[in-house]
Amino acid sequence: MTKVSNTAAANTEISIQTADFSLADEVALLERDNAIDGAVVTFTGRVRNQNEGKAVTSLTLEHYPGMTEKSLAKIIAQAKERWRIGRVKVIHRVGELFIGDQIVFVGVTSKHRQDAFAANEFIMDYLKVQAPFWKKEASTDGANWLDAKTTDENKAAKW
Amino acid sequence: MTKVSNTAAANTEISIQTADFSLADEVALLERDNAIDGAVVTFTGRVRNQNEGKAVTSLTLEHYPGMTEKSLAKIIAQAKERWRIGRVKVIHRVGELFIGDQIVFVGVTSKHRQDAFAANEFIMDYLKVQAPFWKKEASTDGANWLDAKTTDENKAAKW
Amino acid sequence: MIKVVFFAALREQLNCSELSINSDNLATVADLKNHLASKDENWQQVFANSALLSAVNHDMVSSEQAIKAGDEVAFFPPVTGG
Amino acid sequence: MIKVVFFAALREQLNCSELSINSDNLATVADLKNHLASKDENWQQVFANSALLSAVNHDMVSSEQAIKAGDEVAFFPPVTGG
Repeated sequence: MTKVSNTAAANTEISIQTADFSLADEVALLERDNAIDGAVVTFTGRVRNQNEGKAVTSLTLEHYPGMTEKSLAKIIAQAKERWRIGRVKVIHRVGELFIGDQIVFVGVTSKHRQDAFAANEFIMDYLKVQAPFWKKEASTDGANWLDAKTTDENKAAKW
Repeated sequence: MTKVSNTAAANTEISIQTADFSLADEVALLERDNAIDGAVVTFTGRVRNQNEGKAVTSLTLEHYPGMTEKSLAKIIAQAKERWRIGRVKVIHRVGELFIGDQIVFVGVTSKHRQDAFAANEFIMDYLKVQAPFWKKEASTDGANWLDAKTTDENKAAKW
Repeated sequence: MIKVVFFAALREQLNCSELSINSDNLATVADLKNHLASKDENWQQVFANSALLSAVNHDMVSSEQAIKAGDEVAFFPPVTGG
Repeated sequence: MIKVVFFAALREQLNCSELSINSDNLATVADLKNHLASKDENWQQVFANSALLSAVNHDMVSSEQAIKAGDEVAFFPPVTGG
Protein backbone atom coordinates (compact mmCIF):
# COMPACT_ATOMS: atom_id res chain seq x y z
CA MET A 1 0.00 0.00 0.00
CA THR A 2 1.84 3.11 -1.15
CA LYS A 3 -1.14 5.46 -1.04
CA VAL A 4 -2.26 5.81 2.56
CA SER A 5 -5.07 8.20 1.79
CA ASN A 6 -6.24 10.58 -0.88
CA THR A 7 -8.72 13.32 -0.04
CA ALA A 8 -10.16 15.52 -2.77
CA ALA A 9 -12.48 18.52 -2.49
CA ALA A 10 -13.16 21.30 -4.99
CA ASN A 11 -9.78 22.14 -6.51
CA THR A 12 -8.00 20.61 -3.53
CA GLU A 13 -6.22 17.31 -3.15
CA ILE A 14 -4.40 15.88 -0.15
CA SER A 15 -2.37 12.72 -0.35
CA ILE A 16 -0.56 10.86 2.42
CA GLN A 17 1.62 8.21 0.86
CA THR A 18 4.72 6.09 1.26
CA ALA A 19 5.50 6.27 -2.46
CA ASP A 20 7.57 9.00 -4.05
CA PHE A 21 5.86 11.60 -6.26
CA SER A 22 6.71 13.38 -9.49
CA LEU A 23 6.90 17.17 -9.33
CA ALA A 24 6.29 17.36 -13.08
CA ASP A 25 3.14 15.21 -12.87
CA GLU A 26 1.78 17.20 -9.94
CA VAL A 27 2.32 20.55 -11.65
CA ALA A 28 0.83 19.20 -14.89
CA LEU A 29 -2.34 18.30 -12.92
CA LEU A 30 -2.46 21.73 -11.32
CA GLU A 31 -2.17 23.36 -14.75
CA ARG A 32 -4.41 21.03 -16.79
CA ASP A 33 -7.45 22.83 -18.26
CA ASN A 34 -6.53 25.75 -16.04
CA ALA A 35 -5.77 28.71 -18.30
CA ILE A 36 -7.22 31.22 -15.83
CA ASP A 37 -4.36 30.82 -13.35
CA GLY A 38 -1.12 32.41 -14.52
CA ALA A 39 0.93 31.65 -11.41
CA VAL A 40 2.10 28.32 -10.02
CA VAL A 41 4.18 28.16 -6.83
CA THR A 42 5.58 24.88 -5.55
CA PHE A 43 7.39 23.93 -2.39
CA THR A 44 9.29 20.67 -2.11
CA GLY A 45 10.87 19.55 1.15
CA ARG A 46 13.60 16.91 1.04
CA VAL A 47 15.67 14.91 3.52
CA ARG A 48 18.88 16.86 4.19
CA ASN A 49 22.19 15.15 4.81
CA GLN A 50 22.67 16.97 8.09
CA ASN A 51 20.63 18.49 10.87
CA GLU A 52 22.05 20.62 13.67
CA GLY A 53 25.57 19.44 12.96
CA LYS A 54 24.82 15.70 12.86
CA ALA A 55 25.20 13.54 9.74
CA VAL A 56 21.72 12.18 8.97
CA THR A 57 21.24 8.80 7.31
CA SER A 58 17.44 8.48 7.25
CA LEU A 59 14.15 9.77 8.60
CA THR A 60 11.10 7.77 9.60
CA LEU A 61 7.82 9.62 9.36
CA GLU A 62 4.87 8.65 11.54
CA HIS A 63 1.44 10.26 11.32
CA TYR A 64 -2.05 10.08 12.81
CA PRO A 65 -4.28 8.66 10.07
CA GLY A 66 -7.57 10.53 9.84
CA MET A 67 -6.46 13.55 11.83
CA THR A 68 -3.67 14.28 9.33
CA GLU A 69 -6.10 14.66 6.44
CA LYS A 70 -8.57 16.63 8.55
CA SER A 71 -5.96 19.09 9.77
CA LEU A 72 -4.50 19.62 6.28
CA ALA A 73 -7.99 20.17 4.83
CA LYS A 74 -8.63 22.78 7.51
CA ILE A 75 -5.33 24.57 6.79
CA ILE A 76 -6.08 24.64 3.06
CA ALA A 77 -9.61 25.93 3.70
CA GLN A 78 -8.14 28.77 5.78
CA ALA A 79 -5.71 29.59 2.95
CA LYS A 80 -8.62 29.69 0.49
CA GLU A 81 -10.45 32.15 2.72
CA ARG A 82 -7.45 34.46 2.99
CA TRP A 83 -6.15 34.45 -0.59
CA ARG A 84 -7.62 34.19 -4.07
CA ILE A 85 -6.13 30.89 -5.12
CA GLY A 86 -7.16 28.27 -7.66
CA ARG A 87 -5.96 24.72 -7.11
CA VAL A 88 -4.05 23.27 -4.17
CA LYS A 89 -2.24 19.95 -3.86
CA VAL A 90 -0.52 18.73 -0.72
CA ILE A 91 1.45 15.48 -0.60
CA HIS A 92 3.18 14.23 2.53
CA ARG A 93 5.13 11.01 2.58
CA VAL A 94 5.30 8.67 5.59
CA GLY A 95 7.55 5.73 6.39
CA GLU A 96 11.32 5.56 6.02
CA LEU A 97 13.01 8.14 3.81
CA PHE A 98 16.66 8.64 2.86
CA ILE A 99 18.93 11.57 2.04
CA GLY A 100 17.65 13.60 -0.89
CA ASP A 101 14.22 11.90 -0.83
CA GLN A 102 11.20 14.11 -1.27
CA ILE A 103 9.15 14.43 1.94
CA VAL A 104 6.48 17.00 1.23
CA PHE A 105 5.00 18.88 -1.72
CA VAL A 106 2.72 21.90 -1.71
CA GLY A 107 1.50 23.28 -5.05
CA VAL A 108 -0.76 26.33 -5.39
CA THR A 109 -2.07 28.09 -8.49
CA SER A 110 -3.55 31.58 -8.68
CA LYS A 111 -4.36 34.36 -11.09
CA HIS A 112 -1.79 36.64 -9.50
CA ARG A 113 1.52 35.47 -8.06
CA GLN A 114 1.25 37.14 -4.66
CA ASP A 115 -1.67 34.92 -3.63
CA ALA A 116 0.08 31.69 -4.64
CA PHE A 117 3.29 32.62 -2.81
CA ALA A 118 1.50 33.63 0.40
CA ALA A 119 -0.92 30.67 0.44
CA ASN A 120 1.85 28.16 -0.25
CA GLU A 121 4.07 29.44 2.57
CA PHE A 122 1.06 29.71 4.92
CA ILE A 123 0.12 26.08 4.24
CA MET A 124 3.70 24.94 4.92
CA ASP A 125 3.98 27.03 8.08
CA TYR A 126 0.74 25.63 9.48
CA LEU A 127 1.46 22.08 8.35
CA LYS A 128 4.69 22.32 10.38
CA VAL A 129 2.89 23.14 13.64
CA GLN A 130 -0.58 21.60 13.27
CA ALA A 131 -0.50 18.50 11.08
CA PRO A 132 0.19 15.36 13.15
CA PHE A 133 3.43 14.09 11.63
CA TRP A 134 6.52 13.11 13.61
CA LYS A 135 10.04 12.54 12.41
CA LYS A 136 12.45 10.05 13.89
CA GLU A 137 15.94 10.77 12.70
CA ALA A 138 18.70 8.20 12.25
CA SER A 139 22.03 9.95 12.52
CA THR A 140 25.53 9.56 13.92
CA ASP A 141 23.80 10.03 17.31
CA GLY A 142 21.52 7.00 16.85
CA ALA A 143 17.75 7.12 16.28
CA ASN A 144 15.95 10.05 17.90
CA TRP A 145 12.57 11.69 17.67
CA LEU A 146 13.07 15.27 16.54
CA ASP A 147 12.06 18.11 18.82
CA ALA A 148 9.61 20.69 17.57
CA LYS A 149 11.21 24.09 16.93
CA THR A 150 9.94 27.23 18.59
CA THR A 151 10.99 29.10 15.43
CA ASP A 152 8.30 27.14 13.58
CA GLU A 153 5.72 28.11 16.21
CA ASN A 154 6.73 31.76 15.93
CA LYS A 155 6.64 31.69 12.15
CA ALA A 156 3.11 30.28 12.05
CA ALA A 157 1.95 32.79 14.66
CA LYS A 158 2.98 35.67 12.39
CA TRP A 159 0.25 35.10 9.78
CA MET B 1 18.27 29.90 -32.19
CA THR B 2 16.20 28.93 -29.20
CA LYS B 3 18.71 29.87 -26.50
CA VAL B 4 19.24 33.62 -26.62
CA SER B 5 21.70 33.69 -23.75
CA ASN B 6 22.83 31.64 -20.82
CA THR B 7 24.68 33.27 -17.95
CA ALA B 8 26.11 31.19 -15.13
CA ALA B 9 27.84 32.28 -11.94
CA ALA B 10 28.41 30.38 -8.69
CA ASN B 11 25.17 28.45 -8.06
CA THR B 12 23.27 30.85 -10.31
CA GLU B 13 22.02 30.43 -13.85
CA ILE B 14 20.05 32.84 -16.02
CA SER B 15 18.63 31.82 -19.35
CA ILE B 16 16.78 33.95 -21.89
CA GLN B 17 15.31 31.67 -24.51
CA THR B 18 12.56 31.25 -27.09
CA ALA B 19 12.30 27.49 -26.35
CA ASP B 20 10.07 26.02 -23.70
CA PHE B 21 11.59 24.54 -20.55
CA SER B 22 10.93 21.52 -18.37
CA LEU B 23 10.12 22.22 -14.73
CA ALA B 24 11.22 18.69 -13.80
CA ASP B 25 14.61 19.09 -15.49
CA GLU B 26 15.19 22.47 -13.87
CA VAL B 27 14.36 21.22 -10.40
CA ALA B 28 16.49 18.10 -10.94
CA LEU B 29 19.45 20.39 -11.71
CA LEU B 30 18.78 22.50 -8.63
CA GLU B 31 18.71 19.35 -6.48
CA ARG B 32 21.55 17.37 -8.08
CA ASP B 33 24.43 16.70 -5.65
CA ASN B 34 22.76 19.15 -3.32
CA ALA B 35 21.84 17.29 -0.15
CA ILE B 36 22.49 20.29 2.08
CA ASP B 37 19.40 22.18 0.85
CA GLY B 38 16.15 20.74 2.14
CA ALA B 39 13.84 23.33 0.58
CA VAL B 40 13.06 24.00 -3.08
CA VAL B 41 10.61 26.75 -4.08
CA THR B 42 9.61 27.26 -7.68
CA PHE B 43 7.55 29.91 -9.40
CA THR B 44 6.19 29.37 -12.89
CA GLY B 45 4.37 32.12 -14.77
CA ARG B 46 2.15 31.17 -17.70
CA VAL B 47 0.10 32.95 -20.37
CA ARG B 48 -3.43 33.35 -19.03
CA ASN B 49 -6.49 33.17 -21.27
CA GLN B 50 -7.71 36.53 -20.12
CA ASN B 51 -6.37 39.81 -18.84
CA GLU B 52 -8.47 42.62 -17.43
CA GLY B 53 -11.62 41.16 -18.94
CA LYS B 54 -10.27 40.63 -22.47
CA ALA B 55 -9.84 37.22 -24.09
CA VAL B 56 -6.13 36.84 -24.81
CA THR B 57 -4.87 34.79 -27.76
CA SER B 58 -1.11 35.31 -27.53
CA LEU B 59 1.71 37.37 -26.04
CA THR B 60 4.87 38.55 -27.76
CA LEU B 61 7.80 39.13 -25.44
CA GLU B 62 10.53 41.61 -26.36
CA HIS B 63 13.64 42.19 -24.28
CA TYR B 64 16.86 44.21 -24.25
CA PRO B 65 19.66 41.69 -24.83
CA GLY B 66 22.59 42.29 -22.53
CA MET B 67 20.75 44.50 -20.09
CA THR B 68 18.27 41.71 -19.31
CA GLU B 69 20.98 39.35 -18.11
CA LYS B 70 22.79 42.11 -16.22
CA SER B 71 19.65 43.24 -14.39
CA LEU B 72 18.64 39.68 -13.47
CA ALA B 73 22.17 38.92 -12.20
CA LYS B 74 21.98 42.03 -10.03
CA ILE B 75 18.58 41.05 -8.61
CA ILE B 76 19.82 37.54 -7.79
CA ALA B 77 22.96 38.94 -6.17
CA GLN B 78 20.77 41.15 -3.96
CA ALA B 79 18.66 38.11 -2.99
CA LYS B 80 21.83 36.22 -2.07
CA GLU B 81 22.91 39.06 0.19
CA ARG B 82 19.57 39.16 1.98
CA TRP B 83 18.79 35.46 2.43
CA ARG B 84 20.76 32.26 2.97
CA ILE B 85 20.00 30.51 -0.27
CA GLY B 86 21.77 27.79 -2.23
CA ARG B 87 21.10 27.62 -5.97
CA VAL B 88 19.08 29.96 -8.16
CA LYS B 89 17.81 29.47 -11.70
CA VAL B 90 15.88 32.07 -13.66
CA ILE B 91 14.48 31.37 -17.13
CA HIS B 92 12.55 33.94 -19.14
CA ARG B 93 11.18 33.18 -22.56
CA VAL B 94 10.96 35.74 -25.38
CA GLY B 95 9.13 35.70 -28.71
CA GLU B 96 5.52 34.69 -29.33
CA LEU B 97 3.77 32.64 -26.65
CA PHE B 98 0.27 31.20 -26.51
CA ILE B 99 -2.32 30.46 -23.82
CA GLY B 100 -0.99 28.12 -21.15
CA ASP B 101 2.62 28.49 -22.35
CA GLN B 102 5.26 28.90 -19.70
CA ILE B 103 6.78 32.41 -19.65
CA VAL B 104 9.06 32.54 -16.66
CA PHE B 105 10.62 30.19 -14.12
CA VAL B 106 12.34 31.03 -10.84
CA GLY B 107 13.77 28.19 -8.76
CA VAL B 108 15.53 28.68 -5.42
CA THR B 109 16.96 26.14 -2.98
CA SER B 110 17.86 26.73 0.66
CA LYS B 111 18.53 24.91 3.91
CA HIS B 112 15.40 26.39 5.50
CA ARG B 113 12.17 27.07 3.64
CA GLN B 114 11.68 30.68 4.71
CA ASP B 115 14.76 31.83 2.78
CA ALA B 116 13.73 30.07 -0.43
CA PHE B 117 10.18 31.47 -0.28
CA ALA B 118 11.32 35.03 0.39
CA ALA B 119 14.15 35.04 -2.17
CA ASN B 120 11.95 33.54 -4.88
CA GLU B 121 9.19 36.11 -4.43
CA PHE B 122 11.75 38.93 -4.16
CA ILE B 123 13.35 37.88 -7.46
CA MET B 124 9.95 37.78 -9.18
CA ASP B 125 8.90 41.13 -7.72
CA TYR B 126 12.10 42.83 -8.89
CA LEU B 127 12.11 41.07 -12.24
CA LYS B 128 8.65 42.55 -12.80
CA VAL B 129 9.80 46.14 -12.33
CA GLN B 130 13.50 46.12 -13.28
CA ALA B 131 14.24 43.52 -15.95
CA PRO B 132 13.78 44.94 -19.46
CA PHE B 133 11.04 42.74 -20.88
CA TRP B 134 7.90 44.01 -22.58
CA LYS B 135 4.71 42.16 -23.42
CA LYS B 136 2.56 42.83 -26.46
CA GLU B 137 -0.79 41.20 -26.02
CA ALA B 138 -2.98 39.93 -28.84
CA SER B 139 -6.59 39.90 -27.63
CA THR B 140 -10.11 40.63 -28.74
CA ASP B 141 -8.99 44.29 -28.64
CA GLY B 142 -6.20 43.75 -31.19
CA ALA B 143 -2.46 43.86 -30.45
CA ASN B 144 -1.41 46.17 -27.63
CA TRP B 145 1.65 46.75 -25.50
CA LEU B 146 0.73 46.09 -21.90
CA ASP B 147 0.93 48.91 -19.39
CA ALA B 148 3.09 48.48 -16.32
CA LYS B 149 1.07 48.11 -13.11
CA THR B 150 1.56 50.42 -10.15
CA THR B 151 0.68 47.44 -7.92
CA ASP B 152 3.90 45.79 -9.15
CA GLU B 153 5.88 48.93 -8.30
CA ASN B 154 4.34 49.04 -4.85
CA LYS B 155 4.97 45.35 -4.24
CA ALA B 156 8.68 45.63 -5.11
CA ALA B 157 9.02 48.73 -2.95
CA LYS B 158 7.87 46.80 0.12
CA TRP B 159 10.98 44.61 0.39
CA MET C 1 -15.88 3.67 26.42
CA ILE C 2 -13.30 6.08 25.06
CA LYS C 3 -10.64 5.06 22.57
CA VAL C 4 -7.27 6.56 23.49
CA VAL C 5 -4.34 6.62 21.04
CA PHE C 6 -0.69 7.60 21.45
CA PHE C 7 1.89 8.58 18.86
CA ALA C 8 5.61 8.93 18.23
CA ALA C 9 7.89 9.38 21.26
CA LEU C 10 4.87 9.15 23.56
CA ARG C 11 3.81 5.81 22.11
CA GLU C 12 7.35 4.49 22.65
CA GLN C 13 7.68 5.85 26.19
CA LEU C 14 4.36 4.26 27.18
CA ASN C 15 4.98 1.20 25.05
CA CYS C 16 1.32 1.50 24.09
CA SER C 17 -0.36 2.73 20.92
CA GLU C 18 -4.01 2.36 21.84
CA LEU C 19 -6.28 1.51 24.77
CA SER C 20 -9.95 1.66 25.73
CA ILE C 21 -11.10 3.36 28.89
CA ASN C 22 -14.42 3.51 30.66
CA SER C 23 -15.59 7.09 30.32
CA ASP C 24 -17.61 7.17 33.53
CA ASN C 25 -16.27 9.90 35.83
CA LEU C 26 -14.14 11.40 33.03
CA ALA C 27 -15.65 14.75 32.01
CA THR C 28 -12.67 16.37 30.30
CA VAL C 29 -9.36 15.65 28.63
CA ALA C 30 -7.70 16.79 31.86
CA ASP C 31 -9.62 14.14 33.81
CA LEU C 32 -8.50 11.50 31.35
CA LYS C 33 -4.88 12.67 31.63
CA ASN C 34 -5.00 12.45 35.43
CA HIS C 35 -6.54 9.03 35.20
CA LEU C 36 -3.82 7.78 32.84
CA ALA C 37 -1.07 9.41 34.93
CA SER C 38 -2.24 7.41 37.95
CA LYS C 39 -1.37 4.10 36.23
CA ASP C 40 2.23 3.99 37.40
CA GLU C 41 5.35 6.07 37.78
CA ASN C 42 6.25 5.93 34.08
CA TRP C 43 2.82 7.08 32.95
CA GLN C 44 2.84 9.76 35.62
CA GLN C 45 6.16 11.12 34.38
CA VAL C 46 5.07 11.07 30.75
CA PHE C 47 1.83 12.93 31.45
CA ALA C 48 3.63 15.53 33.57
CA ASN C 49 5.10 16.89 30.33
CA SER C 50 3.30 20.16 29.71
CA ALA C 51 4.25 20.22 26.00
CA LEU C 52 1.99 17.20 25.34
CA LEU C 53 -0.76 17.86 22.78
CA SER C 54 -4.23 16.36 22.74
CA ALA C 55 -6.88 15.85 20.08
CA VAL C 56 -10.49 14.76 20.36
CA ASN C 57 -12.04 13.19 17.26
CA HIS C 58 -9.15 14.45 15.13
CA ASP C 59 -9.30 18.07 16.28
CA MET C 60 -6.56 19.60 18.40
CA VAL C 61 -8.05 20.62 21.77
CA SER C 62 -7.03 22.01 25.16
CA SER C 63 -7.24 20.03 28.39
CA GLU C 64 -10.57 21.64 29.29
CA GLN C 65 -12.25 19.96 26.32
CA ALA C 66 -15.26 17.86 27.36
CA ILE C 67 -15.20 14.17 26.38
CA LYS C 68 -17.89 11.51 26.21
CA ALA C 69 -18.34 7.84 25.43
CA GLY C 70 -17.48 7.01 21.82
CA ASP C 71 -14.86 9.76 21.45
CA GLU C 72 -11.38 9.11 20.15
CA VAL C 73 -8.82 10.96 22.23
CA ALA C 74 -5.19 11.24 21.12
CA PHE C 75 -2.06 12.30 22.99
CA PHE C 76 1.17 13.14 21.21
CA PRO C 77 4.29 15.32 21.32
CA PRO C 78 4.52 18.61 19.38
CA VAL C 79 4.44 17.77 15.67
CA THR C 80 7.54 17.77 13.46
CA GLY C 81 6.36 17.09 9.91
CA GLY C 82 7.05 18.99 6.68
CA MET D 1 29.45 58.84 -30.93
CA ILE D 2 26.74 57.46 -28.70
CA LYS D 3 24.65 54.41 -29.62
CA VAL D 4 20.99 54.99 -28.80
CA VAL D 5 18.48 52.11 -28.72
CA PHE D 6 14.70 52.04 -28.33
CA PHE D 7 12.40 49.22 -27.27
CA ALA D 8 8.80 48.03 -27.34
CA ALA D 9 6.06 50.67 -27.74
CA LEU D 10 8.72 53.39 -27.94
CA ARG D 11 10.51 51.64 -30.81
CA GLU D 12 7.19 51.40 -32.67
CA GLN D 13 6.15 54.98 -31.99
CA LEU D 14 9.49 56.28 -33.26
CA ASN D 15 9.69 53.63 -35.96
CA CYS D 16 13.33 53.36 -35.00
CA SER D 17 15.24 50.74 -33.02
CA GLU D 18 18.73 52.20 -33.06
CA LEU D 19 20.66 55.30 -34.06
CA SER D 20 24.08 56.88 -33.58
CA ILE D 21 24.47 60.41 -32.31
CA ASN D 22 27.44 62.69 -32.02
CA SER D 23 28.04 63.09 -28.32
CA ASP D 24 29.54 66.57 -28.51
CA ASN D 25 27.44 68.99 -26.42
CA LEU D 26 25.53 66.13 -24.77
CA ALA D 27 26.62 65.89 -21.13
CA THR D 28 23.70 63.96 -19.64
CA VAL D 29 20.82 61.66 -20.52
CA ALA D 30 18.53 64.70 -20.18
CA ASP D 31 20.57 66.55 -22.84
CA LEU D 32 20.25 63.55 -25.16
CA LYS D 33 16.49 63.39 -24.55
CA ASN D 34 16.10 67.08 -25.40
CA HIS D 35 18.19 66.63 -28.49
CA LEU D 36 16.08 63.69 -29.68
CA ALA D 37 12.83 65.50 -28.83
CA SER D 38 13.86 68.32 -31.13
CA LYS D 39 13.81 66.02 -34.18
CA ASP D 40 10.13 66.53 -35.01
CA GLU D 41 6.69 66.69 -33.44
CA ASN D 42 6.38 62.90 -33.09
CA TRP D 43 9.70 62.56 -31.30
CA GLN D 44 8.86 65.57 -29.15
CA GLN D 45 5.58 63.99 -28.07
CA VAL D 46 7.18 60.64 -27.34
CA PHE D 47 9.94 62.13 -25.20
CA ALA D 48 7.46 64.29 -23.30
CA ASN D 49 6.26 61.08 -21.58
CA SER D 50 7.57 61.27 -18.05
CA ALA D 51 7.18 57.50 -17.47
CA LEU D 52 9.97 56.79 -19.98
CA LEU D 53 12.91 54.86 -18.53
CA SER D 54 16.55 55.19 -19.52
CA ALA D 55 19.60 52.96 -19.20
CA VAL D 56 23.27 53.67 -19.81
CA ASN D 57 25.48 50.69 -20.60
CA HIS D 58 22.74 48.31 -19.41
CA ASP D 59 22.15 49.99 -16.05
CA MET D 60 18.92 51.82 -15.28
CA VAL D 61 19.73 55.51 -14.67
CA SER D 62 18.03 58.83 -14.02
CA SER D 63 18.08 61.74 -16.49
CA GLU D 64 20.93 63.40 -14.61
CA GLN D 65 23.28 60.55 -15.51
CA ALA D 66 26.41 61.74 -17.35
CA ILE D 67 27.08 60.24 -20.79
CA LYS D 68 30.16 60.13 -22.97
CA ALA D 69 31.30 58.90 -26.36
CA GLY D 70 31.13 55.11 -26.65
CA ASP D 71 28.18 54.74 -24.29
CA GLU D 72 25.06 52.78 -25.17
CA VAL D 73 21.97 54.67 -24.07
CA ALA D 74 18.54 53.01 -24.11
CA PHE D 75 15.05 54.47 -23.81
CA PHE D 76 12.03 52.31 -23.13
CA PRO D 77 8.59 52.21 -21.47
CA PRO D 78 8.13 50.78 -17.96
CA VAL D 79 8.87 47.06 -18.12
CA THR D 80 6.16 44.39 -18.18
CA GLY D 81 7.92 41.02 -18.06
CA GLY D 82 7.39 38.07 -15.75
